[in-house]
Amino acid sequence: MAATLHLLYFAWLRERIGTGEEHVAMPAGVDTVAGLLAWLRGRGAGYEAAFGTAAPVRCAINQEFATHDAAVAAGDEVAFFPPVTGG
Amino acid sequence: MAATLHLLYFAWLRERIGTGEEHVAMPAGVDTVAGLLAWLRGRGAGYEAAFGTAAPVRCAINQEFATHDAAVAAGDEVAFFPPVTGG
Amino acid sequence: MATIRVQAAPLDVGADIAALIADRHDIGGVGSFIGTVRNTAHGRRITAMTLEHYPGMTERAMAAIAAQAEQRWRLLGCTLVHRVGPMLPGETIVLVLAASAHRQDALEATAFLIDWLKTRAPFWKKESFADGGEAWVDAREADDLAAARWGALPAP
Amino acid sequence: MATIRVQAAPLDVGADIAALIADRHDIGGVGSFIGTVRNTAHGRRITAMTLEHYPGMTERAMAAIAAQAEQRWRLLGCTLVHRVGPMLPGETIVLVLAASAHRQDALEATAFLIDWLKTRAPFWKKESFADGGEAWVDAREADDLAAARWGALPAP
Repeated sequence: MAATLHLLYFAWLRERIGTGEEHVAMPAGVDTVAGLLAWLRGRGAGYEAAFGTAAPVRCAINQEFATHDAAVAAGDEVAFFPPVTGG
Repeated sequence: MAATLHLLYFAWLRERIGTGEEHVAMPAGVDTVAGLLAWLRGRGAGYEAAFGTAAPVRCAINQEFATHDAAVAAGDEVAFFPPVTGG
Repeated sequence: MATIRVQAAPLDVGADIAALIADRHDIGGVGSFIGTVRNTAHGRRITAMTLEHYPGMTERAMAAIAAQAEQRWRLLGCTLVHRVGPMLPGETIVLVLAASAHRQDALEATAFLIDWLKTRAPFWKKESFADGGEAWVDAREADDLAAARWGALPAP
Repeated sequence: MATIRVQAAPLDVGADIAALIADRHDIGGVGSFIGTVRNTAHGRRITAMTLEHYPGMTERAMAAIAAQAEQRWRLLGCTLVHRVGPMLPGETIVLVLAASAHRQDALEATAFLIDWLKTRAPFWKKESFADGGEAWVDAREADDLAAARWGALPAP
């Protein structure tokens, strides 16, 4: 269980991927958000539609906002979403 | 009736004078707020206590703020009060 | 367009907000300031506050202030309610509401409205103290400075 | 000290204001911003708005924003309530309250709280239109600029 990532998707990313949440085995060679995004794009059409566009994608690691060069490690909760629009 | 002034006093001015409102015959020679104040000071101890101090006194003529050099004419409603403190 | 009220009865803030936004679906935000009676001044405990005003001129001054706000910002509604007479610590003295499609307009207009209401409407506060004394509240220079940053009130 | 709430139920603004000032007689003023659902966007009529959020992170982000406000201004209380799920035009999406002994602190903190809440808490709006379409709302550069004037959020 420790060698997994808890992935969350929100708003139109969730809709394109078709799920809001999944647990995946820690992908080999991935150690940053950018690396994780590259790996996710290869997982199918929904992921490509979500991550393969010019639209900005934001990230949070363990519920704190993170940049695309932030480190990702097994056990992390990593969320992807569009820029926030609350309030 | 046209040759009178309607005078109003508020807050500590009202308390020192002992009334909040009076009608007076237009005093001879008075044509500004400053002239009216000088005339009022001579009307007794309460008026002297209200107008004879260094405390700032504000004025409104016909319900609009006015300066001490503003003109006063028979028929006007003239109010005297301390700086406002509402809100 | 503005709602202007001077009243002796306690304020119902929720009701005034609801009235402002009822059936106005173009409003994006409402800025608000609620002034309440504090329980101390200059280290003395306050047991009551009494608000005196100048009936007639008060409503005119409040309407002029609201009209200024409506000229300066893109407002969709504006409410000024001021209580008069005796009131207790914790009670609401004044309510300012400014509604707009845009929150910056609503919030700036709210600040303007309370700054001018405090310095350009004929209300006077008297505090009653726990030690038995009472005193008229002095005007604060800070309030004059806050009001002055919005410029002068144009001649009527 | 702050009150933070995320809820599907409609907001009762009057109740939250009353709760904030109840038994707090040292409060001189409460600044407030109430965000409401507008009925049009880009010329299309809106029939409903749906708010999605990130449970867990939302509350953390809101608490961090409130803590920042309490560090920057002399606040005596602070309330952030955000609605989630489906809602209708005219309904309240968000309520911000900031109480202080001094109105400038209350009003500045209110502006700060709503600017940061709009740009640093994980909520997403989806609009449903009268013509049958629906669309996620794009982030506005104006909101980022408004938030940026308060400086950067310090690292946790």
